[in-house]
Amino acid sequence: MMYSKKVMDHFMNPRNVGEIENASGVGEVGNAKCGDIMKIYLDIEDNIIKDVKFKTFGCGAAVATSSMATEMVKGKTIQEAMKITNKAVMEALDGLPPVKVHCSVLAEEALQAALWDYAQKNGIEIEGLKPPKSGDHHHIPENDE
Amino acid sequence: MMYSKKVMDHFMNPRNVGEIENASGVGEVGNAKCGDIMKIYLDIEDNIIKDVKFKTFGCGAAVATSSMATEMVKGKTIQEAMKITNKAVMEALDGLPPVKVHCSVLAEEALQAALWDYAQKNGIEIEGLKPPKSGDHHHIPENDE
Amino acid sequence: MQKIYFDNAATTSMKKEVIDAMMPYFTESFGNPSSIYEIARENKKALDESRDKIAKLLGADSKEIYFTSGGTESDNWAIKGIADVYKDKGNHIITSSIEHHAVLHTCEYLEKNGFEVTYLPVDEYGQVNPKDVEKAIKDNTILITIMYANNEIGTIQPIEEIGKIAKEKGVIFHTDAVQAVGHIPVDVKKANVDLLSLSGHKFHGPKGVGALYIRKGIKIKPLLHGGAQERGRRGGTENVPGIVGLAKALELAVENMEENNKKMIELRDYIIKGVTEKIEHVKLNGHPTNRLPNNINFTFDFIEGESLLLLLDMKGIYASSGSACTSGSLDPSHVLLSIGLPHERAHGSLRITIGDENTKAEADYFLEVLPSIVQRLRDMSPLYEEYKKQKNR
Amino acid sequence: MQKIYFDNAATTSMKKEVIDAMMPYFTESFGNPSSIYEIARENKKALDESRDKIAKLLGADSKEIYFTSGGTESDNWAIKGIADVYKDKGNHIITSSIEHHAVLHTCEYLEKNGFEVTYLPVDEYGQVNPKDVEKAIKDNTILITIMYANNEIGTIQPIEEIGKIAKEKGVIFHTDAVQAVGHIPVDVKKANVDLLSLSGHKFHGPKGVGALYIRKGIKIKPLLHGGAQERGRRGGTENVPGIVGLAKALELAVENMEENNKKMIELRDYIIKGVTEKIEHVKLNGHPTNRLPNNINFTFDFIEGESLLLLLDMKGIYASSGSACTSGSLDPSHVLLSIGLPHERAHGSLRITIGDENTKAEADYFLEVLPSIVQRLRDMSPLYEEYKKQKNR
Ligand SMILES: Cc1ncc(COP(=O)(O)O)c(C=O)c1O
Ligand SMILES: Cc1ncc(COP(=O)(O)O)c(C=O)c1O
Repeated sequence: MMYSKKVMDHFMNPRNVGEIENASGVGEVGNAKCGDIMKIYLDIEDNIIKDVKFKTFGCGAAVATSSMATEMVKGKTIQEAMKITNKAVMEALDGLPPVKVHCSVLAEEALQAALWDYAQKNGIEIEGLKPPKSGDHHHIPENDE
Repeated sequence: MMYSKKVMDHFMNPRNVGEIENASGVGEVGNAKCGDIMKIYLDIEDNIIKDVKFKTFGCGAAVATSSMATEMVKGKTIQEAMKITNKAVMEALDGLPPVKVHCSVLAEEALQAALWDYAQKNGIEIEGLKPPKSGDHHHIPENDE
Repeated sequence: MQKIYFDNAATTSMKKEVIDAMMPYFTESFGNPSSIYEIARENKKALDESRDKIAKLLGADSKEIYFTSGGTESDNWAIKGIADVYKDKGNHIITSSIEHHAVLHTCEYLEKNGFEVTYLPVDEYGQVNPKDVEKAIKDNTILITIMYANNEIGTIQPIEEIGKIAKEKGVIFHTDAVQAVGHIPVDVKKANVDLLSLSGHKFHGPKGVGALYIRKGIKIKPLLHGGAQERGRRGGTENVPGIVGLAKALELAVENMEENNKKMIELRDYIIKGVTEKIEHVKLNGHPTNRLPNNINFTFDFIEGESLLLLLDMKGIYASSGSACTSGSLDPSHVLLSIGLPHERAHGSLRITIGDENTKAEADYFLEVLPSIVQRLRDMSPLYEEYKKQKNR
Repeated sequence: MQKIYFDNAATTSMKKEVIDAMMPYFTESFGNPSSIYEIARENKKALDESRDKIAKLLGADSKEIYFTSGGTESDNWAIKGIADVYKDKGNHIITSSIEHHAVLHTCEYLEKNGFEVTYLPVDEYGQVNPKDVEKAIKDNTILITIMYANNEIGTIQPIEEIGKIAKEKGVIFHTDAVQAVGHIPVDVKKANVDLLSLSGHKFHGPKGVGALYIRKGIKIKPLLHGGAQERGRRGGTENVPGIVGLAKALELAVENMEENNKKMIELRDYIIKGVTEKIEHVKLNGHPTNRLPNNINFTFDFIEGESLLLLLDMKGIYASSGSACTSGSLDPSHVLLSIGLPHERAHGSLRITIGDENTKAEADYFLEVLPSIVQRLRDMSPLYEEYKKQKNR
């Protein structure tokens, strides 16, 4: 497996690692059994994501997608953040090896889980946001044979 | 497969190649189907093998065993010649590869066939001499598995 | 004494460029391509590039090339792997009577395990008739395996036509192209094949490495179960140096094919002409024109092949024979028998397979020494004696 | 930056002496050992000598050594070849849950084809209990296949004892000794084994070449049908350079084993001590003493293996992990799960496998950089965060 330079940069120098005390929303997805857990903290004010932090247990791609996803939402409105898909994260990282695509899905899910938490806490509804799935998050790349 | 030096010498410089006109006895064994034919000519006088010649169609070992067998009987009495076994021919050649042992058997058989021919022509009986076998002379080396 | 290597169908010498290409992967860059760290990535890259290169040279896609340990493994895998997948659909396999033992013995093994195999005959030149293939196809036929070119007599089969028939009838088609790849143009798409075997050491590459082309969409069971290498289809730590050598050798072979073949066909025909002019009672085996550029196969009446080889060896000439005596078996070459030679004539065959390094001077030397060697053996042969007597009658 | 290769269980670098031994067979002496002429005879001789050498080093007879393309082929051949011969006598096979995939996936394949396989559990150190083997044997048991030493955690199995039981019960016993041969003393007679797999690239020999020891008298079907090579049991033109390299590498490994192992065990234990002293929440996997001299396997809690490997790679250190992420599969190492590690801890494993070329200075560098790398990943880990919160409560 080979990672792009962007992935390696975000893995080696991950942006936004950490926690936010009393965060507006926190989302955690994945499970240790599968080898990756992502936890995203959001600080939201006036519909704007003012700050974002993450903690990740996982492989290089898991760390890099967490880092990239948090970079991409920082300073954005909730609606803008909702538009950030796993594909966008992957593209911003110049791609991921096929077996690692699920990491970008995880990043999208972690972000949406944090937004869901924020919405729940504040009794608001965010258009297009669904409650976080639980359980197995893995999307096994299909075998083309 | 590797031949001994002796085998190679008798193959490269075969002794007694040729025919004997009006031979006392001629024996031919083997068949072209199996890839070797040996024909031995004997000139017998007063119970002594005064001359011997051979012609062989066959592999290196077939030629070498013909050459060695003819050398071994030359000048011998019929009774002495009867004692020359394929094992003796092989030993005189410093051995043969296992798949080539049948060539030495062929040489013994060719010799005995020539003696048989001589005995038939002269209405005598040679002790221990059996009529030549016809058909497949091959002795397949046993697989030890 | 000069040494003349005339047995290039058995194996070839490795080109210097091939050894040079392999060397770095023996030493500095030795990692296991499945690992993730730097030196392993270099290895992975070499592996990918080699696969791309071979794919391109065969008109295939990279994902269709699977590395193996040689022609025998490729043949076994193709045949058993397809039989295993389709055994519930059908149990009939079509092949020819002149295949290499890697194919024939695999088919015989399957016969003992519930499969039915049709061994198609060949004509006097060793060619399979595509019409025979068509006629042999039944409802339960799951595989056709016919070699691209024969290793003994050099005859090239009508692979495209057979492939077209297989396609029309929806039967999977494998070809053992071990003697063809690197020697004549081979394009998997044009040839209409689903699977194709090749082996490195037949075109100046390393021994112990080959490949199987498996067309996209073809289902096959692994032969070597194990790690996830080769897209999960063939386990085993990849032989990176060998694979790099394989790709380099094929690249060189294809690049120089036109030029080499022009030269080799000239030399081949020069030898054929020389031998048939100088020696009586000789017959060229295989197709007169539709044959591999490197292949010459003669039958010399009244003499036996191994003796001939030994005497040539003494003159520094290395060749091969279909004689039973050279193989340790009782029967001479099944290929020569299949083209209709009687046993005694099959025993007297001589195969000369030239390489791009052989010269006209070598051919001349061979043509100079051969007649007396043949004569010497004939003078020793009871068959020749008989022939002369009958003629003089 | 210095480069430290700590992944010798994945593959090894080739020794210069091994390459030197192989070189002549790439160039001048390239003939096909099955031919009869001079250069082929040289090749045949090299082949015979290599076979003799390997046989002697394993306490076997030359006729019991069969060359293959590596560990995977040897394992597949042993298991399928025995199953094929004895399928009418019985269909039960006993193996362990921590075998290499070359064994496990072969057994799983046979399960799909009418065989019954018992996967014996192992204890927390990864050892099979010989009593479990004995209990598992049934009337229809035809084969026991238990590895000599494990490739991930280095645990050495009680092979002699298992072999004794197999012998008493009249069941054929195969051992995958790919990680043992060339690393610890292996004698086929003492070990009471009927079949034994080995692979060249695990002891500084070439990739793509291995061997299968088959005790005299054991019946086995070929896996690669073809020519009469390897006494008719394994077709394919012999990889002479590879085989010569294999023999040379084993010779060197055995000659220097005592000395190398003394040094390596010292280094191994130095690293184990250093890591466990410097880092909290770390566990040594595998047997504390009954392990391969080259093997170290840790679990670091709260972190994931691939990340750890990448950061070590950035420091020039090449190691391996049982993390699922490094294999592209979903589950972490079946070996680590079998010894009872929960999934999340199995994901956090690091395997260091040293070679005779590694130095104490390299170990010191590793011990210097590892703690901060582990700490860095823990600081990023939500599991560690949770742990700390719980502890502070
Ligand atoms: C225990 C064990 N068995 C089998 C194999 C397979 O060997 P190879 O990669 O040479 O096919 C390996 C190594 O990959 C191994 O460690
Ligand atoms: C036509 C053909 N098929 C298969 C093979 C087997 O190839 P290998 O010896 O590389 O296993 C050979 C050569 O021996 C061959 O000539």
